[in-house]
Amino acid sequence: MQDNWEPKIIAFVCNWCTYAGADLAGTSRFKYASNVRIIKTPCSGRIDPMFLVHTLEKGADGVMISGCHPNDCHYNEGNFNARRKYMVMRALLTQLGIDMERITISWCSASEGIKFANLVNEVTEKIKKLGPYKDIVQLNKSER
Amino acid sequence: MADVFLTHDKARELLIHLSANGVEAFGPVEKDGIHIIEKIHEQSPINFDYFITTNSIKEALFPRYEKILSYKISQEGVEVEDVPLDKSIVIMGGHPCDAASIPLMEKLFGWDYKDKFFLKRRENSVVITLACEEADNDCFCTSLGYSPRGEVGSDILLERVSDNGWKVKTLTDKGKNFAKEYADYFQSSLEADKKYPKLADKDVPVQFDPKKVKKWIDGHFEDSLWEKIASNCWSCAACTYVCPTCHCFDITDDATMWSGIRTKNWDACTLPYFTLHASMHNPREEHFQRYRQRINHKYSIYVNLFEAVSCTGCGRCSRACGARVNILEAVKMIDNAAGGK
Amino acid sequence: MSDNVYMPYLMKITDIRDETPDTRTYRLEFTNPEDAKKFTFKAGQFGLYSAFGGGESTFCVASSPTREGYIECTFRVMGRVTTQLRNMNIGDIVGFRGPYGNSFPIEEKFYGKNITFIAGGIGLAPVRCVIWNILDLRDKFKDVNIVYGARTYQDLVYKHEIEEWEKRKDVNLVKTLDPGGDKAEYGCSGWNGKMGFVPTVLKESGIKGDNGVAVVCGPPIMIKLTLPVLKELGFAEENTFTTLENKMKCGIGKCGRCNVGSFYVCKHGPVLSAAELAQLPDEY
Amino acid sequence: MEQLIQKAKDLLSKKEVDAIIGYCATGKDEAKPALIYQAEDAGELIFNDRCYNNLAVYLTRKDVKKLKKIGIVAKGCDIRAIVNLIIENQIDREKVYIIGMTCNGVVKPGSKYASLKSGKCDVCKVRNPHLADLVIGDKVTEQVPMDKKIKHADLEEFEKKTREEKWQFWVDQLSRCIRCNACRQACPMCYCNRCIVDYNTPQWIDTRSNPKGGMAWNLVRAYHLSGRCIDCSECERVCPVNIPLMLLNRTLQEEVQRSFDFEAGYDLEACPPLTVFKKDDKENFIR
Repeated sequence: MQDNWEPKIIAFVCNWCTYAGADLAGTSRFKYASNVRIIKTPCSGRIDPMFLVHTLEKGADGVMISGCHPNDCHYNEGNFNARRKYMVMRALLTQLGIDMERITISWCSASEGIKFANLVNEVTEKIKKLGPYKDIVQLNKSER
Repeated sequence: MADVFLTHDKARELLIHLSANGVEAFGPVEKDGIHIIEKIHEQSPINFDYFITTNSIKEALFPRYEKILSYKISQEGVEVEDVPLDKSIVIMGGHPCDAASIPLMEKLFGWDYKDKFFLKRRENSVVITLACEEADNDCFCTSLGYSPRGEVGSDILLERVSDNGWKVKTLTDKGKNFAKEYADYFQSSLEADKKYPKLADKDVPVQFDPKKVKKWIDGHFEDSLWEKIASNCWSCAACTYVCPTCHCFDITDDATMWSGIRTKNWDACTLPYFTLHASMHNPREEHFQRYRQRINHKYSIYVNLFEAVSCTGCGRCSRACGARVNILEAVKMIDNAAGGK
Repeated sequence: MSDNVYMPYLMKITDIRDETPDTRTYRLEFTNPEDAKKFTFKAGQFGLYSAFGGGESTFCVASSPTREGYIECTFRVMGRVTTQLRNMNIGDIVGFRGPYGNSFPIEEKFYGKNITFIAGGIGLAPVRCVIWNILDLRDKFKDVNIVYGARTYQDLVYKHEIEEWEKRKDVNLVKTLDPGGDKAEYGCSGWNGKMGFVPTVLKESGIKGDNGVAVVCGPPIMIKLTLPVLKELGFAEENTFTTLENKMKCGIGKCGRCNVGSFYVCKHGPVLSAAELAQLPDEY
Repeated sequence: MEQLIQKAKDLLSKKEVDAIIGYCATGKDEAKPALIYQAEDAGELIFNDRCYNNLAVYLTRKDVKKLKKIGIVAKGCDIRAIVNLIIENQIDREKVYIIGMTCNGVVKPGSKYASLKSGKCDVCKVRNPHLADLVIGDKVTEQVPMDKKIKHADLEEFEKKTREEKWQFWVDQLSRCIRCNACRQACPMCYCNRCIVDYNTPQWIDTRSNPKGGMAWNLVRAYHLSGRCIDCSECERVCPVNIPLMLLNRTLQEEVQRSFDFEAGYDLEACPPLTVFKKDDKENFIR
C-alpha cells in the first residue's frame, strides 16, 4: 500500500433528502472527510447494482447509498421499492464474494446533516482500515 | 526416420515447460466435467483423455477478444500504438477437425487486406493434433472430405498407441523442428497396446454431398425448408462460439478519459442484433433468417469466395445446442431436398 | 503505414456544420502530411470513422474526390460512436480507416449522359459526393437532375447546398417533403418545393430515362419503391446505381456482417447497379 | 402419448390452436423442441423423461407471439414459467392452451442418465401440473409438499466458503464464460425485446468475453431474475462451458422467499415481488 493512499468513496444520494442533508452539513460547517464524491440521483430507487459494480471496477474503494427515510419519499414509494431491491442486491453481491463491508446503505433526511457527516467519517475510517479494493480492478489485468 | 513416441506425462511436462518459458501453450484442461482448450498455466489440470473438447482450438489463433491497438489521448492530440505479435504459440490437443479449420480461416483473414493478428499467430504457431479415437452421431468430417486421422492444418499428428502414449508423426518442417528442439521429451520406443486401433474413415460414414447442398442453397434462398430446419432455434451464439471455423467479430473500444484499447471480439450471425442498422432496420430479423445465414455462409458463400466449405464436420455446434438444432440433420435435409430434383 | 489493417489515420476536425438537429458534417484533414499526399479515393467509397474511446462507425465519404486535401463526413447521432463524435470540437482528432469498397463508374458509364440523382433523408450524403464530382466536371455531362426528399423540413441535409444547386442554371432540382413535413414546428416557413414521397414525385417530375444514368440512395424502403419507377421512366437497370449501407465493423470483408448472399457490401460494394441488386437475395 | 397426439390432432384440425409447441424425437436417445403447425405432423409428438427443455421460452418468440392461439406441452416446471409470463403480462391466459404432463423427473442423457446436474427435479413441487387446460398422464406422488421451504444442497455447501473463496470461485467460473448468451436465450423469463447488453448508450456491460464482462453479465442476469427465476435450470443446462449458474439464481430465490415470502410461478394472482412492497419490509441492514 502506498503511504499516502487515501480511499475514494462514491456516494449515490437521493436528490430530495440526503443531498439536501449533505448540503446542510456543508452550510452548517460540519467537517467531514473529503474522500467522498457525491453523485446525485433522482431517487434511491434509481440506484442499480450496476452502479455499485461499475464504481468499484473504476477504482472506488467504498460505496455509499443514501435516500429518504421510509414514508418520506418525494415519489411516495421509491425508497420502499429500493429497500426490496437492496435486499436482493445484497444477497447477490454477498454470494459473489464482493466485500459488503465496503457498501453502506443508509437513510438520511434533509435535516440530518450531522448524521450524514458522521456517517461519511465513519465509512472513511472503515475503508481506511480495509485498504484499497483490488478484487474487481484486478480482473482488468488479464488482457491478452 | 525411426518412430518417435510421446507419453501423456511428457506432453503435460512439455506444455508446462513451454508456458513457463514465454511460449503461449494451449492444451486440453479438464474443468467441471468438460474439456476445454485453454492457455496452460503451471497449475492447469491438463488431461488428454477425452472424446472431443467443448471449444475448438480457434481460441489460440483467434482469441475471444484481442487488443488490436491502443491509444493515448492528451491535450496535444491522440497517439495510436500498434500491438506487437511475436510470441510463439504451441497448440496441443485439437483433433484433425480443429486443425482443418486453420487453412480455411487463413483464406478469409488473408483475403485482400491481410489481418496480421490471425496470420502472424498462425505463422508463429505449432499445431499438434490428436488423431480421433472415437466418433459419435454428430461427427461428419468424412462428408466434407476430411478424415479422423487427417493431416490438414497440423504440424504434428499424434496417434494413440497405448493408455499413456502416442506415436508421433511430424508433418511439416515446423513440426520437425519442434520435435528436434524438444527431443528430450520424445522417446524412441513405447509399448504399444493392441486395443488402440485407429479410427478409420469408414467408421464415420459419408452422409451427404456438399456440392449438391450448395447447389440447392443457391437456388432456394426463399424456401419453407429453412423455417423448418431452424424452427426451434432460439438465437443464442453457442454454436458459433464453439465452432472452429466461425470467424465473425465485432470491434469495440474500452477506454477511460485519456487512454484506451480497441479490441476485436467474437460476435455471431445467430445473435438478433448482429446486423441491426442504426436506423433500427434489421435485414435478418427472424431466427430462421439468421440460421440460414449460418448454413449459407458455410456451405455456399464460402465456396463462392474461397472454393472451400467452411465447415469441418466436428459437430460441436450440434452438441452445444440447447434446443438440439443439429447441423448434420439440417444439411441432410437440404441434401434430401436436392436429391429430389 | 504499419501492417495492422485496423490502424486508423489520424485526422483533425477543421470545420463543423450542423445540418439538422441531429445530423452533423465534419471536414477532416490529415494530421500527417505524408498520409495526405498518399491518400486518394473515388466517389462512392466509404470509411470507418472512430471516436477514440467510443469505437468505430461506418459512413461514406461525403465530399467529392475533386476537392483535394480534405474529406467530409455526415452522420446522424444514433449510438455510442456518433454521440461521442457529435461532442467533438474543431481541432479534435478522429480516426479514419479507408477508403474501402468500390466506386461509381463515373468515367466508364457517366460521361456524356443525363444524370439523375434521387436521394432521401441522410441518403443525400453519399449522393452529394457524386453530385459535386459531376458538377466540378460539368461539361462532360448533359442534363443533371436532382430529386431530393426528406420526412420533414428539419430533416433536409445540406440546405445551403440545395439552395446553391437550385440557383444553378445547369441543374434541375426537385425537392420534396413527406406529407405534413412543412409544418412550422419543423422550422419551415413557406416551402417552395413539392409535397409527397420521393417515388411519386419522381414519377411526376418529367425526367426521362433515355441516355440517362440514375443514382439512388436513401432508406431501404425508398430504394425498393424507387427502382420500379426508374424502370418505368426508361432508365436501364445497368445504368441505375445505388449504394447499399449495411452494418459493418471491419470494412474489409472479415467480420461477416454486411454480406447479402455472397455479395460483401464492404468489398464487392457498396455501389451496385439495379441489375446486380436484382440478382441478390432479399436480405438487405 | 397416444392421448397427447390425439389431443394435438384435435386442436390443430379444429383450428382451436394455430400451432403446438411440443417435443419430438431426435433420432438419438433425446428429445428436442418442435413447433407443429399441421395436424398431420402431430404424430411426431413424444413425451418421456428426456423432455428437459422448457418450452415456455418459445411463447415469447416474435413469430410465435403473432399467432392467435398456441398450444403447449408443459411439465409442472414449464407451467411455472407460463404462470410467471402471465402475471408479467407477456402472454394472455386465453392465448395459450396448456397440455399439462405429469412427470417423474427428467434426465440429461450426457450425464449418464443421472437426474439433471442441478437437481431441479429433486426439489420439484409440481410433478402434477398446477395449471392446465388438460392434464395427461397418471397422477404421480409429489416428492416435496407445496408448503415446504427448499434449501438446495449445493447452495448450502457453497455458503460455507469464506468471502475470498467465493470471489475466487466466481472469478474462475465466470472468466470461462464465452458470452454466447445461451443462458439468456434459453430462459423463458428473459424475454426483453432488447437486453441491457445489447444497448451501448450507455454501455453498462462489457460485450467482450473477458473476466470483467463475464462477471458483470452474469451478475446482471441473476439480478434481473430475482423473484422471477422459476428454477427450471435451463440456463445451467445449456451453458456450453458448464458454469453453475443456478447457484446465483437460487441464492436470490431463497432471499426472495425468506424476505418477501414469495415463490415464483405458482400463483396466477400474485404480484412480482420486486414491483410491490410492504411498509414493514425488513431493513436491518440500513443505517
